[in-house]
Amino acid sequence: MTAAAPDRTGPPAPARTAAGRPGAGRPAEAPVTTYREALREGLREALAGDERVFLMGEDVGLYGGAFGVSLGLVEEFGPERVRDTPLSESAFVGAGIGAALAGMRPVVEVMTVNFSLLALDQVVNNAAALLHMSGGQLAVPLVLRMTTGAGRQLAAQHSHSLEGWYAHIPGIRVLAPATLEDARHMLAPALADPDPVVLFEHGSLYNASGPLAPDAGPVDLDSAAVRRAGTDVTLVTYGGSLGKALEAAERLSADDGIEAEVVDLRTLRPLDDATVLGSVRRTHRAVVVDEGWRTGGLSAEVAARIAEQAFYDLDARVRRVCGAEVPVPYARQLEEAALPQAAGIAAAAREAVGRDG
Amino acid sequence: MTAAAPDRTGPPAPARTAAGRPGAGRPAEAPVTTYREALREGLREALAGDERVFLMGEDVGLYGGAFGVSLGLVEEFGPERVRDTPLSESAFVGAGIGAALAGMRPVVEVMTVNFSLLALDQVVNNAAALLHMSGGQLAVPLVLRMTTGAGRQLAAQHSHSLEGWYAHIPGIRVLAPATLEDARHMLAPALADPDPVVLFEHGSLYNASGPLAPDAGPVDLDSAAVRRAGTDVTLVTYGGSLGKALEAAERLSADDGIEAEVVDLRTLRPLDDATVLGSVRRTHRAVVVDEGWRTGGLSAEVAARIAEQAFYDLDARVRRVCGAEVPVPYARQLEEAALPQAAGIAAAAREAVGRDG
Amino acid sequence: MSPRRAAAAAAGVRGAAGVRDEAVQVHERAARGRTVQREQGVQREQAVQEQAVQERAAPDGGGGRAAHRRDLLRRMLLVRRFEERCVELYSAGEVRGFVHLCIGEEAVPVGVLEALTSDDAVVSTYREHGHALARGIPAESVMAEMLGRVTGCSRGRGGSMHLFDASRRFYGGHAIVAGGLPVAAGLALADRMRGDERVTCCFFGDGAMAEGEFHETANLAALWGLPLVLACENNLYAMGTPLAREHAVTDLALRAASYGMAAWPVDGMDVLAVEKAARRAAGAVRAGGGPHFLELRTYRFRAHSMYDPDRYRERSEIERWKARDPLRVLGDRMRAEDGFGDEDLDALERDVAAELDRAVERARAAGEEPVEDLLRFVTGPPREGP
Amino acid sequence: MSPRRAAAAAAGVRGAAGVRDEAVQVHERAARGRTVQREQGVQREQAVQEQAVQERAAPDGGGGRAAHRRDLLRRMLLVRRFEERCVELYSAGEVRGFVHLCIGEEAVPVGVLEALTSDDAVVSTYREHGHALARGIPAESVMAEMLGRVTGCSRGRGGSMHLFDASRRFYGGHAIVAGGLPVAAGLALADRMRGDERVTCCFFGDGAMAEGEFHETANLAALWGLPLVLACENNLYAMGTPLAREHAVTDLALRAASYGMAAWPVDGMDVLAVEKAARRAAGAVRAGGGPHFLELRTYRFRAHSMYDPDRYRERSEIERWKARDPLRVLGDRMRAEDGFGDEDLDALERDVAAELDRAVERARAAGEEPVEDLLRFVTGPPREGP
Ligand SMILES: Cc1ncc(C[n+]2csc(CCOP(=O)(O)OP(=O)(O)O)c2C)c(N)n1
Ligand SMILES: Cc1ncc(C[n+]2csc(CCOP(=O)(O)OP(=O)(O)O)c2C)c(N)n1
Ligand SMILES: [Mg+2]
Ligand SMILES: [Mg+2]
Repeated sequence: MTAAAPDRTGPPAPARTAAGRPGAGRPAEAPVTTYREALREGLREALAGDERVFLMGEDVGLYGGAFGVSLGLVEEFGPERVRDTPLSESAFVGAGIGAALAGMRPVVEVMTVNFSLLALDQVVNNAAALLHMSGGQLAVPLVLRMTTGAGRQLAAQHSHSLEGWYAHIPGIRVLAPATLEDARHMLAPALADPDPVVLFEHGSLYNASGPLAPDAGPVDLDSAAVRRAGTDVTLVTYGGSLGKALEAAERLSADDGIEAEVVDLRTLRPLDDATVLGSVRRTHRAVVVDEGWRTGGLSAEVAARIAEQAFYDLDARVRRVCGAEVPVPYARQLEEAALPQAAGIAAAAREAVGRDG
Repeated sequence: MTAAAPDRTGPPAPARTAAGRPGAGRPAEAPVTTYREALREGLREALAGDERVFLMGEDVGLYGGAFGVSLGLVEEFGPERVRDTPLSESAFVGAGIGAALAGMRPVVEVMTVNFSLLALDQVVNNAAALLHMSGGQLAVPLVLRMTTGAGRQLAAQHSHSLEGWYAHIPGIRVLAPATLEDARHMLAPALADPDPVVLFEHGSLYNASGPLAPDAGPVDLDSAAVRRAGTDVTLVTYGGSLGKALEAAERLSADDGIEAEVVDLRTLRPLDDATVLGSVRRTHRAVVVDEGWRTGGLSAEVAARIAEQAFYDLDARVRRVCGAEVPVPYARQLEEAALPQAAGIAAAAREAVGRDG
Repeated sequence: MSPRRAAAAAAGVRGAAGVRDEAVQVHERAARGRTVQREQGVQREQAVQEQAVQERAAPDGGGGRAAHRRDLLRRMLLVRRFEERCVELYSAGEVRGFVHLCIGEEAVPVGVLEALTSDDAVVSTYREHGHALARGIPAESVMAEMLGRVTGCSRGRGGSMHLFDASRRFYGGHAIVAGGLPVAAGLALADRMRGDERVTCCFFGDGAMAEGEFHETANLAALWGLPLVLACENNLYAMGTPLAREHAVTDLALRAASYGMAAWPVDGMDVLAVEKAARRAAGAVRAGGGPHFLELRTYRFRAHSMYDPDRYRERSEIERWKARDPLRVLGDRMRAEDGFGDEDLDALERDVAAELDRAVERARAAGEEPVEDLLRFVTGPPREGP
Repeated sequence: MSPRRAAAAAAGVRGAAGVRDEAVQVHERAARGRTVQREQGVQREQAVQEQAVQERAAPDGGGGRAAHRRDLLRRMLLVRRFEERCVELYSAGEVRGFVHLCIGEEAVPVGVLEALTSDDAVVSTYREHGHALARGIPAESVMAEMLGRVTGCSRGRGGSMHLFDASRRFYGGHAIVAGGLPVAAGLALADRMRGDERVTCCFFGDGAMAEGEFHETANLAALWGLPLVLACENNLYAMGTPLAREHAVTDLALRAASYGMAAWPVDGMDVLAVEKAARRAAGAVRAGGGPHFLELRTYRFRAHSMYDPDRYRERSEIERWKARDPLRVLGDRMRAEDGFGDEDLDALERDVAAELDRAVERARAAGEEPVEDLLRFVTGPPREGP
């Protein structure tokens, strides 16, 4: 695992998620934007800056993408470089791999991670394997974007969080932007990466808005980010759950005087152990929050690593707050109950702190 | 998680894996068979006993199945019930789902778990989800069989161990027979299960031979099995790694006087926590052995559960011995290095015991 | 792009287009040949089927015919008004999630499902309110599902995209495009293996035909002679992508016929034409004729889903198709041939409105699945014995 | 099964088969129509291409022609003898894993790849020794890979099924059936976008055409006019499954043409016919004609893989095809037309044997990748700077 860069273990910058919680000390004139627009700006910059870059996927053109991320780009860059595909996930993801092999820098959009299962063979058996299988000859600099997550009553076939599966695959990098800055500035380093990069956009964040830090530069893809400093317990999370974890942290602070440190994994593969463990070694307690199903999910890996590497630093067992193990149901109350919520996260943190272990 | 049946927590039966290590006390006249034949016998019994059962997959007929499991069955039951399919994993797995919905009891063979990615959408979004999405109306009593694992120099696209992914999916049951008895007697209860069942056959076990216990009955699918009793450390494993774990246990006993208890998970979903934790609470030390990639694999879940539920019983951190995070390479020495081996398992166990934590 | 490359690319486009056009033309000529052949075959088949159609459609002569048509009109009206209610309830925040309307396409579900018996099976898409209602699932039960109630046909777990009714052999409600096709093949396979003379009908869109699962299923069905009606709702768009940017060959019946199955296009705005074609296909399938493919040419008047601002097509195109509104097409015919009048339509409208008022009211009054039951039905009831 | 059901099932089979036959017949008639059309188109194209073929094949008249044929024969011989060595080495336990031989099919790799330039790209299957050698990857490099040596063309990581050579634009070596097709489309797309006049050639089998990925790729390629040669090696079997139990319509060129691309069958046992067809296809593709499909009718003389006891076909069928052994077909022609004699063949054999001796010897002598480098190449070299 990559060693922690010094600035990550020092005192963290003020917290701010895409959910629109402006941090202290930002200049008031920072332009207000949305997660969706931030992603679009990143795409626009990439398309404008490198003629090898093109965007490809179902309805990325005139329709603007299923979730409107690429709206307007086809008008700007034309239908060759903002390329609508037929409904054929395996073929166009595979075509992205081939184009990358040939020296292009394709950004392929699969509408949601649910549909990406149709293309998973191409990701596992080609994108992730070709470099190694060929003895180092074939690099696949592909960026694959997809929506993940629940929270909009879209029911089982549109609500899964399967990014943990992608994080299991050697040979690829997996990203989950949770803030406006990460949404805006993760694409450039992703495109510069020599390996396939899978980028998960949480569906419930697209409308999140707030000021975008004007000084934010390319994201360091090797580093998790401490989004809130704290001393009593570490909440480890990413993507669509970051806002909930921060909300839980505020509640804990206000109601219980518990100061939670919130770590945003940001890069799901390779995991930045140093930042996570650095925090846990200070707080001695950890709660992992992950919208995916608990059994065999990413939370299991994070919990296992903490237990393995910080075994003697832990004052309480690691807790996991995850999605219920159920195909996400449509009805509002059922869906809510199926997902991690701030109250549940806070309760788990309280338990962890309450036990003196 | 299902409570442990009493006979599982008591003194274990003598160990014997498909790798052909006859246990003490077996009657000498127990017929000698192979893992392959045991699987075939199970299929034959199912086909003969229930006219709703049929076997379907690529070359399951005259060819006898890619690994010879169904050899001779088409001659016995005809091409309607031992049904060759075109190369179209998604369609024939989906057809199995449909046939199950209609009251049949299909056994669908996908040649290897690698190719099953092409059908994963059908498993996740249909087989596993239909019962819940339909509010309890649509049961899918499908059995899906596939080969998994490495060890035969088949290189990356034929060697993955992705059963951990299947174990992540709510709504299905996942089995991994590691012994001749389990190979012979898991199919009947799998077919009786109301839910989709995925059955993983480890490719390196097909030729394993030994006497088949004549008194073995249908396997209790809710229970892990203690394959070797021990007091000093628990080795948790399944499938193709069981033989290696047992070998490691013998070495530990002979060379170091360390008595390892070996738990064969057998059912990968739902996991039988009671048996695993019962053992760990006695030995206070655990090593999880899993041929799959370490990060985000099944081993992470097992390790996380142990750390969560036996936190105060552990005398050392849980260790994992896993497949290296690499597309499994062809060359002998590289493949060997990529897989868990008895020596590595023994070393991890020694470390766990050596630390007094 | 360098000037040389740009020129080459432009040349490539023209060249490719030229050759493609030629290949398509060759194919279209072949298609015409095939159509003639098909028509001959179809006409033979038709003689057998026609009688059955006549019998059912007009059990008591002209009066029966008029009643049958009124029945079809009422059902299409029910679908239309049901979906209009959904729009209202969606605006009010009572219906949530993704909602796909079939307004404009009602002749397809009503006409096709009229041709099936209650023993037959149906597999559908996320645009399935019409299929569910035409299959006879009570509006109340579907509406309750839209509202996420425990009385919904999927107990509130499915919502708009996942309607189910096992008692009516309505197997969903699939929101992975083309994902229902293999399942439908399996339902048909079971009947085929048991010798049950039942038909499985699978609905899917023009866009779905580009997916690998369509290909695999079509080949499997044709190879095994499965009793399957493949009902393609060609509404000319897959979300915002028009047919010509989705398929290299846009004659979808021809594409299907290339798998060796009977296939033909149908005017999907004329419910009587749809019913007739569906009876013909279902009859042939039931008689052991293997899979049949219907390309039901239709059009959605509304956007793809509630989220879709519908930027990708001309208003004038929509207006042209609205002139062939299936309700109007049938209504006009009934006015001309059956003496159907404004007051008859008003009566139907009132009747439908009352049914929907009741459906919404009861659905609203119904309870929600308790949160404690979240995990119920993830797995089936535990097995008996040890 | 009840007697009623059994009878119904039997009737279903007959019925289905009858109708299927009819549909296929309709299609075949259409195909004949199409073939005529195609032939006309092809003849036009041919006039343009023929000249190029002549020029290359016979730069110096008859002598050049003979030399070209000798060259083709030598290459086929190299493939054949290479694989025979593999069998020996496999028996000796030096080659491991799955090994799929193309013995009997050599005219396909040698003929097709003769038509490509070094700038073109090739994507292949697990049955790719012939493609790799015909592409010009040195036998030593391929042999070293078979033996898992660090000097192998994939550094020993790939083995028989995963041969790669980026310098020769040989992109593998894919063992997921049909998995190389989308990748090939992407390689072609890159050329198309950049205006590079290069061709990508993708090999795959008859069985692969049943996979969804074939369908998706064929549609994409035809829709976008990609510069792709789809080279289908129809050897009549997918493992043990004969064509007729794999595909509802067994005319694979017809199936491909249904996507709107030019497609025709080729005698895959005649390397000259293969070369000619491939030149025609590659030429048309290069000129912007969009994807072209070749159905290369061939046969494997050996079992599917070393594990296959080959129980599913008649010895007599194999013998019939052996009478058309591509080495013999070309050799006979050379004897008849070029004065090629036994001593010429012996010379070639000696030459090839020497090359292979050297290849095996050097491969054996080469080192193994050290175990410490297991994780090398899992990811690319780290990016520079933060
Ligand atoms: C596999 C998959 N890819 C993409 C989507 C997103 N999506 C939903 S509907 C649709 C268009 C389908 O078009 P068509 O099959 O013509 O049906 P229509 O909506 O026109 O009825 C798309 C792309 C999906 N649900 N599943
Ligand atoms: C997706 C997938 N399914 C199954 C297999 C196992 N398999 C390997 S080769 C083969 C037959 C392929 O037949 P064909 O495409 O005709 O090629 P051939 O082997 O005849 O050259 C099968 C079923 C595989 N490798 N990949
Ligand atoms: Mg459509
Ligand atoms: Mg073949």
